[in-house]
This record gives sequence, structure tokens and C-alpha cells, in this order.
Amino acid sequence: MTDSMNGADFAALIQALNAAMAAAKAELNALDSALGDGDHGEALAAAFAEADEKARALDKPTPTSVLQVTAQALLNRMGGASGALYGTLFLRMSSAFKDRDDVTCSDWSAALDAGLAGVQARGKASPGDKTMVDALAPAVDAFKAGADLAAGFAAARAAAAAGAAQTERMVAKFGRAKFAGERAIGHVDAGARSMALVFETLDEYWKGREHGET
Amino acid sequence: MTDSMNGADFAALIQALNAAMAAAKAELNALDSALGDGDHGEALAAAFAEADEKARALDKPTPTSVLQVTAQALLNRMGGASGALYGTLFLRMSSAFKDRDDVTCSDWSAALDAGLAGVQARGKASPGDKTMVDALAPAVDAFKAGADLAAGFAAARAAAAAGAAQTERMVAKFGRAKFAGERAIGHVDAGARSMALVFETLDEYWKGREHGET
Amino acid sequence: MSVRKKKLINQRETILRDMLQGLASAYPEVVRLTDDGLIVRAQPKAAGKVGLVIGNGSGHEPAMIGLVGEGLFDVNIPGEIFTAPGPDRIVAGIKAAERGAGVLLCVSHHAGDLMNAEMALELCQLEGLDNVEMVVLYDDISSAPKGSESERRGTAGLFFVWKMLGAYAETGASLAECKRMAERIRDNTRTLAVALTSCASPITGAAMFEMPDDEMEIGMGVHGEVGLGRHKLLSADATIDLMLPRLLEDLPINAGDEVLVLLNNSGSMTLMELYILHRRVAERLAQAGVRRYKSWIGPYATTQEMAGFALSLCRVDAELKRLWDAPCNGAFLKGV
Amino acid sequence: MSVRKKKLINQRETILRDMLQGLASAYPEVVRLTDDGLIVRAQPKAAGKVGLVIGNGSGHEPAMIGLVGEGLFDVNIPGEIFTAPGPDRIVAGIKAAERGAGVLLCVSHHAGDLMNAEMALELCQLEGLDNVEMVVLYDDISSAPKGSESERRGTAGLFFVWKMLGAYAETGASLAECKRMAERIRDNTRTLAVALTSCASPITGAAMFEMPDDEMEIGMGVHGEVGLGRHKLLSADATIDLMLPRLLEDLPINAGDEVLVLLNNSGSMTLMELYILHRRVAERLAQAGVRRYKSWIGPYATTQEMAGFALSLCRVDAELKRLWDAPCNGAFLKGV
Ligand SMILES: Nc1ncnc2c1ncn2[C@@H]1O[C@H](COP(=O)(O)OP(=O)(O)O)[C@@H](O)[C@H]1O
Ligand SMILES: Nc1ncnc2c1ncn2[C@@H]1O[C@H](COP(=O)(O)OP(=O)(O)O)[C@@H](O)[C@H]1O
Ligand SMILES: [Mg+2]
Ligand SMILES: [Mg+2]
Ligand SMILES: [Mg+2]
Ligand SMILES: [Mg+2]
Repeated sequence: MTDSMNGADFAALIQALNAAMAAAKAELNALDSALGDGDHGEALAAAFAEADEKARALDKPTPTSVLQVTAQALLNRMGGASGALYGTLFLRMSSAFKDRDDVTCSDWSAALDAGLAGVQARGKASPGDKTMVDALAPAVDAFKAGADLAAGFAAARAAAAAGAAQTERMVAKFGRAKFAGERAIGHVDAGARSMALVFETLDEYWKGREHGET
Repeated sequence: MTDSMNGADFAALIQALNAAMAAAKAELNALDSALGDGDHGEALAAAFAEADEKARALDKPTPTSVLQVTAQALLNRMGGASGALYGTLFLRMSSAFKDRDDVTCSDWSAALDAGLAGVQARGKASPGDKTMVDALAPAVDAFKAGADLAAGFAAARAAAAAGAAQTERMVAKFGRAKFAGERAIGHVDAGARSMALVFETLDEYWKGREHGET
Repeated sequence: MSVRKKKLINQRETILRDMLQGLASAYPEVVRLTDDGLIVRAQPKAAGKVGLVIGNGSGHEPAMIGLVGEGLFDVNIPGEIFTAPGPDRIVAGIKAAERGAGVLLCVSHHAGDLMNAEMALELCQLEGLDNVEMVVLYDDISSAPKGSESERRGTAGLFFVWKMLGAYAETGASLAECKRMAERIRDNTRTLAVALTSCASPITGAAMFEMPDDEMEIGMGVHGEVGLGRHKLLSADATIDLMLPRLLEDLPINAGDEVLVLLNNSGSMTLMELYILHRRVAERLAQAGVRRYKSWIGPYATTQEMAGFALSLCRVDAELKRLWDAPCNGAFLKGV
Repeated sequence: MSVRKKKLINQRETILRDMLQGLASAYPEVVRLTDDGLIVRAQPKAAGKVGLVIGNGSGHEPAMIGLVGEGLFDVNIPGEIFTAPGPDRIVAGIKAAERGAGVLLCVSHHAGDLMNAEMALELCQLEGLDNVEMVVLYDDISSAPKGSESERRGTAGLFFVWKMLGAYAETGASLAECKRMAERIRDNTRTLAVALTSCASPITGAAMFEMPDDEMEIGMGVHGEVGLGRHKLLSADATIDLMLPRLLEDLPINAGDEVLVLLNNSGSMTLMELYILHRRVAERLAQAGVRRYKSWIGPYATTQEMAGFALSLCRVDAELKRLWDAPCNGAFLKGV
């Protein structure tokens, strides 16, 4: 087995993300309602359901096309700040994978860089601001230290989870939670948690694929 | 001591009614809220407070003038259906006592007849309709059987109390409670209860007066 | 479900005074508060036109203090919370509305309002004020069966009367004509209400009635009186499907007739819900072949923060449509 | 205190669709619902005038679907409940508002609204639609300190912008002029809100936040975001006494200046309470030597059935007063 992902992999990954977000809906809503408006799980679940449907409908899925329909669903179905940010992440990765049928470890590394840069340009948040960036940024860094996709995904997953957990002690600088000031301390940021879930799902998918489950 | 009441008696009676209504406010509100809008005690207490104030301000109180300021307070301060009905009762009695400085047992009998007739003309309710008439009508009848004021008041008090208690088993035909239909059963009518309280206070006042308390 | 006990007031004894002063402070170009507690038009109606007066218990705002102004009422006599004003105050209101063509005293049919209005008319006669007429109005089909219309209560549907009668009086119609017009609109109007929650009385601070979390009341009165009965909570569409046929059956209406629609917010319904409800009303009216002329969706007669709404229909012809579209300017109602 | 869990809807997945169809069914003479879910004027604005567009999360009705019409917005892009619409839908809204003089995309300052608007403008540039400007609006003094105005949130006070900008665009002002006017009204507007209760999200069915029975929140956001802090429940007068000085201090205002007043109902406040509150606002403004031009008391931007209100002031001169008094005709706003 080569160390790369093709269009079918991406379609299967989106399917896995759809299942993961559906399962995590209530948890993410609950996190969001502590400081925001309680819809983060709902919105992500709806968007990934639509992304999954659109990805399945693709005639000949490529990494780019799968990520592009996913970005469209996140932008226009999910809406809101997190729709724009998640949409930007997937859109930038989609562009980065342009013209590749199989994407490798170094393609992933470049795409994650582009995605993170897009999210930060759009949302202006840095690590420490109690947003999804607190999971995404360390995941991107950790991925690069991995020797292959498996190692990279595993490292990114662990880093994202750790980053999300750390948001519990932060004061929010962005999103609705920012208006809570000190009261934000003690709550994990919903977007950081969902971002950690994205990397967890990616790692699980790839582990399953390596063990021949898909 | 003669068997008659003068203007000072009436002023003292209104003072006693003020105290009685203030004390019964919560009870009457609670009865009214089961089927009506829960303000019967509040409204009566406010009206008798104003009546008391106006009666005290009278230069030379007569039975007529005390009952007239009381009627004014009931009509214009209390307002609503029960204000109109209570106001009519006191206004008719005030007119019936016209030109008398001391009112006797037979004056009382005529005045109560006039008052009851006024209430029924205004409100169209008959005994059995679950209204204040269920306390007032038997009280008027019972009063007439008494040999003197003391006997009449005692009999009226008992009859009014019994009449009010019986409303618990009735379906309302008037007032807000009428829209409750069968659901009214099990609740004593607020206006019947307050009317019973009027006769109870009257009887207590007269007993105290006979024993030299006032 | 508990009700909202917190109300932003000063003291309950001064609610009425504070509220009326607040209204007058906000809309001096529309209304004025008189020393005896009446809400009157800032610019009185032209002399020689019929004055329109109504008294009512307060607590149902914007009714009726918000409906005084050009093309609406001349005088409102606000009573204490949920309590009709007494006869002396009604007489004062009638006098304030007189512009030389007589006064129509409008009565929304509730026992207290009617008794006090009758006493006020007796006082007017004693005082020689004889160009005064009274009209008793009702619309709630849940409060008495068909055939006993005059026993029904006055509820949200009277909005149609107020708006169109107000416009009619501005045309210079006579007192007798105004009274007939009020009766004609009334006779073409029907209302049914539902409530989802109770509310707190601003006087007692307690819930006006109890309401389980999964039920709704059909045919609720404007003071929170218990209605026709309880239902398990229905969807928006099912609620309309239950209400609308009863109204269409009770109203003297035929396919091809035109109606005005009112969805009155009894307090804390969201416009989101009311628009969703209206969708079904429009759909069902179309299916019944009844044409919808115009709709009014919002609060007009409330019962504090009760969650619920009233659905009213008023059958209109060309003349009534003109009256509906006529301008008006109350604190709460600017055109429709 | 528990929130109202019962809502009269059909299913939560169809709330937006049902609501928009319901609005369109009620006011066909004012608005039309397009196939792609935009609310547009039934009679488009005359050619050669600037189109005004806004997108926003739903759940705040009548904002903004009720403010489309003559003298108001040309197009509203309603997003899902509490969720700004995505860039593609905003671009569609911009296209629908173009009448040959360019389009001003208004953004009430919230992260989601701003990000999606920025993406939409990038898409417009890619498509060669270059006569499009964006203006970012804010008013809530509780969301950032004086000096950092541009970080503040857009809340109820933007009503002043919508109403007067709408009137201004009807005069034929250019795109650049419209943008400057929007900024000028914004810079003269300040808002502070309080909340007494939470409300239930129509999506999750759960309370948006928790609120003890004897407290109030100062500086609450339009989505129920926690605000500046909790207070023990105050009286109506004390509440105004706490809010008004902060607004007057923040606003560039001098004795003798004239202001418009908004008391926005965030859901289930009674008009009784709002009028009582206005009484104190008028009293305190007079004491401060600030003249009150006109007031608007009622719901405009709600957060479902939350009990609370926002107090907004807008300093006006002769030109703005003319714009305030200009006619308008939205489903929810007929004149002011
Ligand atoms: N400027 C920003 N940069 C990065 N992430 C952000 C930013 N603003 C919000 N977020 C993320 O979005 C999450 C909230 O998402 P969601 O609830 O779906 O959106 P909304 O707040 O519009 O309801 C937050 O928990 C946070 O992680
Ligand atoms: N038509 C009537 N005839 C006699 N009594 C009546 C009538 N209508 C109402 N009542 C009495 O008035 C009482 C309610 O009084 P109250 O609560 O003060 O008035 P409201 O119903 O206007 O709030 C009822 O309990 C009933 O006894
Ligand atoms: Mg959220
Ligand atoms: Mg009562
Ligand atoms: Mg009452
Ligand atoms: Mg949201």
C-alpha cells in the first residue's frame, strides 16, 4: 500500500466525518451553549450530512473535488462564523491538492499550512484566543513531524486533542464567547473540540484503512 | 341601648370592613384566581381603604352619607363587575336610609331588599349561579326572621356563610368563572365569600358594640 | 412551567400611573394624558364628528391606550389592571370625546365593562347628556354557542371594529350610522384563541392559571380565564387546522368572500411562530375558496407575557376594505 | 426559572422555510420570497437608486425580514436560526438588489456576518460586480470600551440606521453617499441592553443560558451571549438610572442636542413595562438637558421570547429628523 490518499479515500473520510459529527452533535451543542448560542453541533452535523451527500454524488471524486463540495456545504449550509472558517479551511486544502489524484504526506503538509493560513486570515485568531485555531495550529505543526501519513495523523490527532483541552483555561478573544470575559474560563471551546474531532476521525479512518477495514 | 344604628356606627362598621378585607386579601385573591383573575381581595381591600378614609373625613356622618362614600369608592376605585355590584348594593342601601339619622331593624330590612334587588337588576344573577348573590340573597331573607338587629345580623351571617359554602358545588353562570364550565365545581366563589365576610364583620361589629367594645 | 415573576415596574400601586405617563411622554404628538387619567387625542377630532370612547381594564397593552389617535379612538378610559373603570370615569371620558355630534361608547363584552357602561349611561341621562349611544361588541366563539352570539366575550377580533369604525367616524358619519357600522363589523367578525402558557399578574405576582408543559388551552379569554378545554400540544399546522374550520363554520361566509385576518399575539409568542401559523391560515383559506384581503400579525390585545395567540377573521366588502386601508395614527398603530 | 419549551412550529428543520412562506403569504403587496430564499420588495425600487441589502441569522423577527420594503431594505438574506448566511447567498442577494446605481451591503457587526460578507465581496470581485460597497455597523457599548467602537457588536440601535438609510437611498443618493450616511448614523448611535430571562433555542429546544429568578443581566447580546454582568433585579426607574448615564457618556452629545429613543423589546417584555421604562427615560433626558425628538417602543430585533429590552439613543440633526419622518412600508414597519 502506498502512503497516499485518493479521491475515494476523501469521500470515505467525509462519510466518516458525517457519522462522527452526527454522534457528537449533542456534546458540541452543549459546549457551545455554555458561552455561545448552542448550535455548533447542529450546524456541523447538517453541513457534513450535505457534504457527504454531495461527495457521494460526484462522478469521479478527486481529493480536490471532494474537499470543494465539502467547503461549499460548510460555507453555505453551515453559515455563520464557523461555517466561513471551516469552509475556508477545506477550500484552501482543496486548492492546495489541485491536479493531484493521489495526495502524499508532503501534499498534506502544504495543504494544512494553506488551510491554517486561510483560517487565520479570515478569523484573525491566534493560538491562545480560545478558538478552533487552538486545535488546528498544533495539529498542523505535529503533522509535519510525522514520517508518514499514519504517523502524521496520529501526531496531529494528539496535538489537536491537547490543544482543545487547553482552551478550558483560556479567556476567549473571538466568537460569541469573547463577551463572557473571565467567565469563559472552565469551558472547552466548541470549535476547538470539533476541530479535534476532525483530526480524530481522520486518524481513525486512516488506521482502519491501513488495517483493511475500508 | 336602643335597637338602631347611627352614622358613627356606620363609620365604625366601614372601618371594621376595611380591616377585615385587608386581612382577607390573600384568601380572596386565591379564591378568585382559581377561576377568575385573582384580584378580588386586592380590589376590595383598596376600595374599603378608600371608603374608610372618606367616611372618616365626613363632617357629620349619617348612615346615608357613609354608605354613599363607600359606594363611590366601590364603584370608582374598585371598578370591574364586582365594583359595580358592590357599589350598587351600598348605593341602594344608602338611598333606602335617606333622611334617617338612626336606622332600625325594619329600615335595615327594606334597605337590604333594595340592595339585593339592585344587585340582581345590574348583574342578572339568581341564587344558584355561583356569585355573590348566593351569599347575599339568603342573608337578606334570614335577616328578616330576626326579632332585633342582633338576631337579624347573626342569622344573616350564618345564612351568608352557608350560601357561600354552597357555591363550591355550583357551576358558574356569571363572571369570569362562567367560562370554566364544569371545572368551576370544587371552588368557592370569591364574591360569595367576600359577601359572607361582610355579614360576618357586621355581626361582629354589632356584638362588640352591644358588649360595649366600641 | 413557571411564569416570569420578574417585572420591570416601580411599585404595583403606581403601575397604571407610571404606564400612562410613560405613554404620554413618548408620543406627545399623538396622545395626551389628562389630569383625571384619560388618554385623549393630542389633536382633537374636527368638531361635528362623532366621538369614539372605550373603557377597559389595563394590562392588555397596546389595547386600548395605543389605539387613540386620528382614525381610531378619541378617548380611552384605562382602568386598573384587568378591571373595568367605574361609571364616573366613563362619564368623564364621554364628556372629553364630545365634539358636537354625539359620542359612541364602545363596550367590549365583559361583565364588568358592561355593568359600568350601563351605570355610566344612566348617569349621563341624569346629567342631560343624551346624545350618547352604547354598542356592545363580541367575537369569541368559544364563550357561547352559535345562536347566542350576544353572550360572547369581546376579544382580539374587535381590532377590526376599532380600526374600521375609527376610519368611519372620521368620514363624518352620524352617531346612528356609527353604531350600525360597529354592529355590522362585529357581526362579520369571529375569533378563537389558544394559550400555551400562563402569565404572572402584575398585581398579585402569581401565575394567573396553571398550565402543564405539554398542553395547550383552546378558547382562552383575554384575562387568562380557562377556555374550552385542554389539548396535547399540537404543531403549528395542526393548531390552525383545528381552529380555522370552526371560525369558517361560525361566520356567515361563502366561497368567494373576502376576509381580513388577524393573528394577535397574546404576549410572548415570537413573530417566527406567528408567521409559521399564518402560512397555514393562508393555505387553508385558499383551499376553502375564501379570499384573504389583508393580514395583521402582531400584538394588539395582550394578556401580559402569556404565550398564545388569537386567530380572527372579518368578512369585508368594498366599503370595509376602504375603511381598513384608511390612514390612522395611534401610538401603537400607524396605518395597517 | 424555566424557559418556554413549547413553540408552535411544524418541525425544526423547516422553521426558516415555513416562516418565510408565512411572511410572504401575509404581505404580498410588500414583499416576495424568491426561489432561493431571499426576501425582496414586491415593487422593486426605481432604477438608478442604490440597493440596500443585509444578511443575518434568523430568530430575531421582525428583524430583518420585516424591514424590507419601500423606504427600507431592498433585499434581506435570512440565514438559518442565529446563523449568518453563507457567501453564495449573500452574492445572490446583492445581485437581486442591483438597480443600476450599485449596492450597499450592510453588516451588523458579528463575527459570522462579517466573515461571510467579506467572502461575498471577494466573490463579487471575481464575478466583476464592482459597484458594491460594504458598511460595518455597531452600537452596543457593552461589547467594547469607548475608543474601540469598531469592535462593538451590532444590536438594536441599528434600527436607526435601517430606517434613515432606507429613506436616504430613496432620495437617489449615490453609493458613496449612502455608505457615508450609514456611518454617520452609526457614529451617533449607542445601545445598552438588559435581560431578565433566558429563552429556548428553537433548534436545540434548550435554554440559551441560565438566569436566576432574582437577577438581571446588563449588556446582553442579541443571541443571548452573556453580557457585562449580573445585577440583583432593579426597579424600572433604577434600571434606567443605571443605563442612561452610560449611554449619554459614551455618545458624543451635548445639552441641547436632540435624540431619537428606541426601547426595543427583546421578546416577552410587556408594553406596560416598556412604557413605565420610557417614563423614566423621558424624565432623565429632560434633566440632562437633552431633547427627545421621537421614540419607538416595541419589538424590532428580538431573541425569541427572551424578556429584556435594549435602550438606544441616536443623536439627530435636521436632515436625520427628515429621514426619520419619511414614509416607509415594510411588513412590520409602517411609518414610525
Ligand atoms: N474569529 C475566529 N477565529 C477562529 N475561530 C473562531 C472565530 N470565531 C469563532 N470561532 C470558532 O467558532 C466556534 C463557534 O462556532 P458556531 O457555534 O458554529 O458559530 P456561531 O458562533 O456563529 O454560532 C467557536 O467555538 C470558535 O472555535
Ligand atoms: N353578574 C354577576 N352577578 C353577581 N355577581 C357577580 C356577577 N359577575 C361577577 N360577580 C361576582 O364578582 C366576583 C368577581 O369579582 P372580582 O374578581 O372583583 O371582579 P372581576 O371578575 O372583574 O375581576 C365573582 O366571584 C362573583 O361573585
Ligand atoms: Mg454557536
Ligand atoms: Mg377578579
Ligand atoms: Mg379583575
Ligand atoms: Mg450560531
